Amino acid sequence: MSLDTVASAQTSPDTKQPFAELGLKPDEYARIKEILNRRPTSSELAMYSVMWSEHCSYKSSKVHLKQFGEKAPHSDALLVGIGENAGVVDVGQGYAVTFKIESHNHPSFIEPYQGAATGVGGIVRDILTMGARPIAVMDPLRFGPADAPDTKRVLPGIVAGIGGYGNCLGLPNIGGEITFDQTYLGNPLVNALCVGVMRHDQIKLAKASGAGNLVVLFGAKTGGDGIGGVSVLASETFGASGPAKRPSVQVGDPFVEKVLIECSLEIFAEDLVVGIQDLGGAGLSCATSELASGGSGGMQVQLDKVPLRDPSLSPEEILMSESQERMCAIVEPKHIARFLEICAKWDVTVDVIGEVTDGDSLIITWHGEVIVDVPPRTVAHEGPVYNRPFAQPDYINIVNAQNIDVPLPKTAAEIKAAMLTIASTPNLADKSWVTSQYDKYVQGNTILAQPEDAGMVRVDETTQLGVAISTDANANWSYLNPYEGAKLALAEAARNIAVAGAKPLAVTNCLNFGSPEDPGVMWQFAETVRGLADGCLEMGLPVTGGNVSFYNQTGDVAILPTPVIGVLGVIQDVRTRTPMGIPAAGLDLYLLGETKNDLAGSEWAFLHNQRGGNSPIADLQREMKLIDFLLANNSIFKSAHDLSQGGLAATLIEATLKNNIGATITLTDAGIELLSETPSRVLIAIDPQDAAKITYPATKIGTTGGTSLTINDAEISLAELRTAHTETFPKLFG
Amino acid sequence: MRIGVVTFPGTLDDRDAARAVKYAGAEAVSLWHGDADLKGVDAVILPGGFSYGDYLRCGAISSFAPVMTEIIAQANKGMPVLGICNGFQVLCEAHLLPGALTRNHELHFLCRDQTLKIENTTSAWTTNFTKGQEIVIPLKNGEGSFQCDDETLKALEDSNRIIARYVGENPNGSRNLIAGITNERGNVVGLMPHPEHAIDSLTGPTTDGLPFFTSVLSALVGK
Amino acid sequence: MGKIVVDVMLKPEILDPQGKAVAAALPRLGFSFATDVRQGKRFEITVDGDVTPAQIAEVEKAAEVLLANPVIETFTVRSE
Amino acid sequence: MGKIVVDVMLKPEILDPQGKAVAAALPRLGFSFATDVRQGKRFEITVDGDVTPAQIAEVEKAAEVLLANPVIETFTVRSE
Ligand SMILES: Nc1ncnc2c1ncn2[C@@H]1O[C@H](COP(=O)(O)OP(=O)(O)O)[C@@H](O)[C@H]1O
Ligand SMILES: [Mg+2]
Repeated sequence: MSLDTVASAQTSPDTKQPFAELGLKPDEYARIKEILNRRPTSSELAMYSVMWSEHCSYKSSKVHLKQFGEKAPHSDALLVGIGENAGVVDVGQGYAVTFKIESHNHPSFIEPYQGAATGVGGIVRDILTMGARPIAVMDPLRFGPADAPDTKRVLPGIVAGIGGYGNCLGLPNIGGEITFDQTYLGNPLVNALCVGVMRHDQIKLAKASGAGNLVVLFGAKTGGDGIGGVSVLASETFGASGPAKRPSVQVGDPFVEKVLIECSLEIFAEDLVVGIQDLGGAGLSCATSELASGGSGGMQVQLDKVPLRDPSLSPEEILMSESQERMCAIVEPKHIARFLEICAKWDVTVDVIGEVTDGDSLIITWHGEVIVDVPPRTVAHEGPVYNRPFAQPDYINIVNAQNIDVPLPKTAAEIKAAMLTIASTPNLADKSWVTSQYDKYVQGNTILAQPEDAGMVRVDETTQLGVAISTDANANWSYLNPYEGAKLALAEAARNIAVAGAKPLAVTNCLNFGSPEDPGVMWQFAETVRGLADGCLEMGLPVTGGNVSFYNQTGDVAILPTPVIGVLGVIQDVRTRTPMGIPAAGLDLYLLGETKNDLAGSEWAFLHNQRGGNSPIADLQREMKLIDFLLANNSIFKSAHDLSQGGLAATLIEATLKNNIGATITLTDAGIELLSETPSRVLIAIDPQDAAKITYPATKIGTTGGTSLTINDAEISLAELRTAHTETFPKLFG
Repeated sequence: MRIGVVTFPGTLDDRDAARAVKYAGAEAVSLWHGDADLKGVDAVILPGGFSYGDYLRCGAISSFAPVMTEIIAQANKGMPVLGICNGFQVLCEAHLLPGALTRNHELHFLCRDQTLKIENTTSAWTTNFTKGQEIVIPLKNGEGSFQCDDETLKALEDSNRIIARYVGENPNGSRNLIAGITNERGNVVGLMPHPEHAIDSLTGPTTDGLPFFTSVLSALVGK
Repeated sequence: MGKIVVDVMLKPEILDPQGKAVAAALPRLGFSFATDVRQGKRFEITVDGDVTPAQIAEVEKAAEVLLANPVIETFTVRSE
Repeated sequence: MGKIVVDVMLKPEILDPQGKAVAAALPRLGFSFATDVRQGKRFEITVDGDVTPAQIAEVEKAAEVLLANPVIETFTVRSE
C-alpha cells in the first residue's frame, strides 16, 4: 500500500485522480489544483470533495440564503447568528437558548430505523456543541400515501428510530408533524429539531485558537461508516484488491451519545474548552477544517492517533468517516488532565490527536508523513458558489388558473359525514399511535407536548421561565406559490407559539426541495427563501440557522417544496400557558379572524384530488395584530387552538376530543366555514362574562358542554368522532 | 430524612426522582453507580432510564454495579428501596424482586397516562394510599411486561405482594395486569409506571404519584 | 482466533411477543411453513487462540450470570 | 415436527452497540476470555413434519425479506 503524501503529489503531478467519481466537477478540481499549486493528495481530494458537496458547502443555496443576513430584522435577542452550528437567542434571566432543524431524509429511506435515529443524534450534537444542555426534540415528518405498502415499511421504522434514540437520550419529544403525499413515496422527509439551554457565559464556538492548544477527539471510535463514496478513492489508490466493504448505513449508539452529553456538560461547566465542534457530515474533515478556519488557521493533526473501530481503514477513510457520537475539542494544555479525568469518569474514549499551530495551514500527518497541507478556509468556508439558473416552472400558471370545485356539505347528514372524514383522514387523524412511542415526560419540565399547537418546556423551575417551539410547513400552498407558502408557514408557526401564550422570538428552518439542477425547483427554492426572508423582516424575527436538503426526488419527480419553519418563543411564567383543549362546559367559543373562501391547497381539496387554485396571500400585519391580541389577553382564554390544515372542522374535533367536552356550534355557511383554510384564525373558549374583553374581530360560534359536537342540526357524538379520529393509525400501521 | 437517588450511565429520571423526594419533604442525595457508598441514606430510589443503553437485557448490566452490592446488602437488612421502571428491572436482575420485565406485547415503546389500582398499602412506599385507590400516572417504557412462572405468581398474589395493577386494557402484556410488586418484607418495591412524573399537574397528568414518596417518610419516621 | 457461540432463548412458558409477531407476519407475506416461531439472542464471542474446554466452562459461567436471565431464559454454549 | 434455525448477525463492518456493551461488561465481572462480542438474533421456526429442502429454501426467502435486513445484516439458515 503506498501512501499518497504531499511530497509524492509534488513529484507526480500527472497522476490521474477520480475526482468525478467523488462528485467534483472538472472546474472544481482545477480550482483545488490552483489553490494548492499542485495536485491534491488523495486525502486532500477526499476532504475537498465532501466539503464542497452540496450538503456541506451550500453551493447552490448560498447566494439565496444570504438574504437572511441582508434582510435580518434588528434583534437584541440574537446572541449567535447564522454560521455557527446553531443560532443562540437570549430568553432573559441570563439564559440563552439554541435550536435548529436538520434533515436526514435519504438515509431514512434506505434504513428507516437507523436513518432516523442518527438524524436525531446529529442534531442533538449540534445543540450540545454550542455549550447547551439539550432539553427537547421535535420531528416534522413527510411520507408517501398512508396506505402505500412502502409507507408501512418506512413509517414504523422511522418512528421507532426517532423514539429509540431520543427516548434513550432522555429528551422529551414535544411535537412534530406527519403529513402524507404521493411525492414523498420514494423520498420521505425526516427533519429533526433540537432545542437546548445554557447560561449566556457558557456559549461555545467552533474555533481553534491559541498555538499550542490541543486538538482532542472524544466519544465513539471511528469506523467505516458513511464512506461509500470515498471507497472509490481508496480502491483507485490501493489497487485492485480494494478496501473491505464499507457500510452505506450508519448505526447509532444512543447510550454512547447520552454519556457523551453528560461528559461534555461536565467539561463545559468547568470551562475546559476553547472551542468545540461535533462530528457530523464529513466527519473529521469537516471538524478539523472548520475549527481551524474558525480560528487563526493553523492546526496539525496526527491522523494515526485517531482511535479506530476498524483497523483496516485508510487515512482517506478516517478523514471521511461519519461514525456517530464523536466530538472534537480544543483544550489548553493546562486543562487536559482534568479533561481526560472527566472522560474517564464517564468511560468515554478520548485521544489527543493534534495541536493548534501558528501559521495558517491545516497539516495532517499519517505516521509522520504529511498527507494534507491545505489552507483550511478553502476547505471549510470558501467552497464553490453556484448561481444556478432558475425560472418559474410551467405548472404554476396552469394550476393557478384552475378553479377549485369541490362538493361542500350543507345538510346535517353531509356535515356529519364531512366531519368524520376530516377526523379520520391520515393527515388529520389522531397521531398518538406515533407520539405514544416518544417519551414526553422525561426531565420533568414538559408543559405542553403533542397534540398541542406548540411544544413548551420550562427552563427555570424557580422563576417558571419557559420556551415554546412550533414547526410548520404547508407544502400544498408552497406548491401553488412558494413565496407566499413560506410566509404562511412562518405565520402559522408564530401563531402556534402565541396561541400557547409565548412570545415569538426567532426562526430556524429546514428547506426540503428537489434537484437544484432543475431550474423550476431552483425557482421554488429561491421564491421560498425570498418569502421567508421578507416575512421574517416584516415580523421582526431573525433567522438563526437552518438546513437545506436538495435532491429530494424520485426520478424526475420532485417532492412538493417543503420549507419546514420552526419558531421559538419565550414565556415568562409557564403557569400562564394556554392549552388547546376545551377545559369545561358553559364557556363561549369565539372564532378570531375572518373566514374567506380559501379552499385552494386545503385538506378538503386534497381529499377531492384537487391541487389547483391560488394560495392565500399572507397578511403578516394582520397576523402580528392577532399575535399581539393573543399575548395581551392570554389570561381570559380557557383554551385556544389554532386553525390550519382541515380548517375549523379539524380544530373543533381536536378541541372537543382533548378533554371529552362537547360543543354546540351555529354557522351560517357551514361548508365554507368548516373547511376553508384562511390563515390567521384561532378558536378560543372564554367565560361568557369576558366577552367585552375581545378587542379583535371575532365571531361567537357556539358554547361548550355535552357529549356531542353539534354543528347546526348535525349532531355527532364524541364517542363516534373519537373512534373515527383514533382508529386510522392503528388500522394502517398497528 | 435522606433519600439516595442512584445514577447509572444512561439513567434519565434521576433529576425527576430527586425533585419528587424534595416535593415530599426529604433531602435527595445523589449516588453514583461506581461508588459502593450509600452516604448514610435512609432509603434508596433506583430511577428510570436506559442504564448501559438497556443493551443485553434492561437492568442486567447495572445490577452488577458497585453501588448495587451495598444496596442489596442494605435492602436485605430492611432499608426501603424503590425501583421505578429501569430501577424495577435492575431490582429483578439483582434478584431482590422475583420475575422479569420483558418486551411490551405490542413491541413498541409506550408513553401514556395510565390508570392504576393500588392493592398493597402496607409496603414502605405505599402506606399513604388507600386500598383499591385508583391513580393516574405516566407509563413509559419499551420493556414493561412483567413475567414470572405460575408458582411465583401465585406466591405474589397469595401474600398480597402486588403493589398495583393496570386498570383497563393491558398496556404491555404483564401477567395479571401487574404494574408493581414488593418483596416479602415490604421494603423493596418495583414499579413500572412513573410516580415521579406525577407530582405537579403543571408537568404531569396529576399529583397522584406523590404518596409513594411521602409514604416512605412515614415509614422511616415510624421506625 | 476461536469463536464461541451462546444461544439464549426464552423458556417455552414465557410469552415471546417478538416470535409471535414474526409468526403472524409470515403468512401475510405468503409464507406458510411455520407452525411456531420463537425469537432469541445469539452471541458470537471471539477468543484468542483455539477454543479450550476451560474457556467454554468460563463462558458457561458468564452465560449463567450475565448473558442469560435464568428466571426467563435458557442458554446453550458451543464452539463454532 | 422439524425445527429450522435462522441466525441473523449484523455485518462485521456495522457498529454493534449491544455486543460492545456486553464486551465491556464481561471484564467488569471478572471474565477475560473475550476479544470481541457480537450480538445477533436467533429464530427457531417449527414446521410440520420433517424439514425439506423446499422448506429451507422458503425460509431463506423469508429471512431475506423479513427476518433480516440485508442492508445491515447477514443470515444463515439450517435445520436443527
Ligand atoms: N435554510 C437555512 N437557513 C438559515 N441558515 C442556514 C440554512 N441552511 C443552513 N444554514 C446555516 O448554515 C450553517 C452551516 O450549516 P450546516 O453545514 O448544516 O451546519 P452543520 O453541519 O453544523 O449542521 C449553519 O449555521 C446553518 O444554520
Ligand atoms: Mg454542526
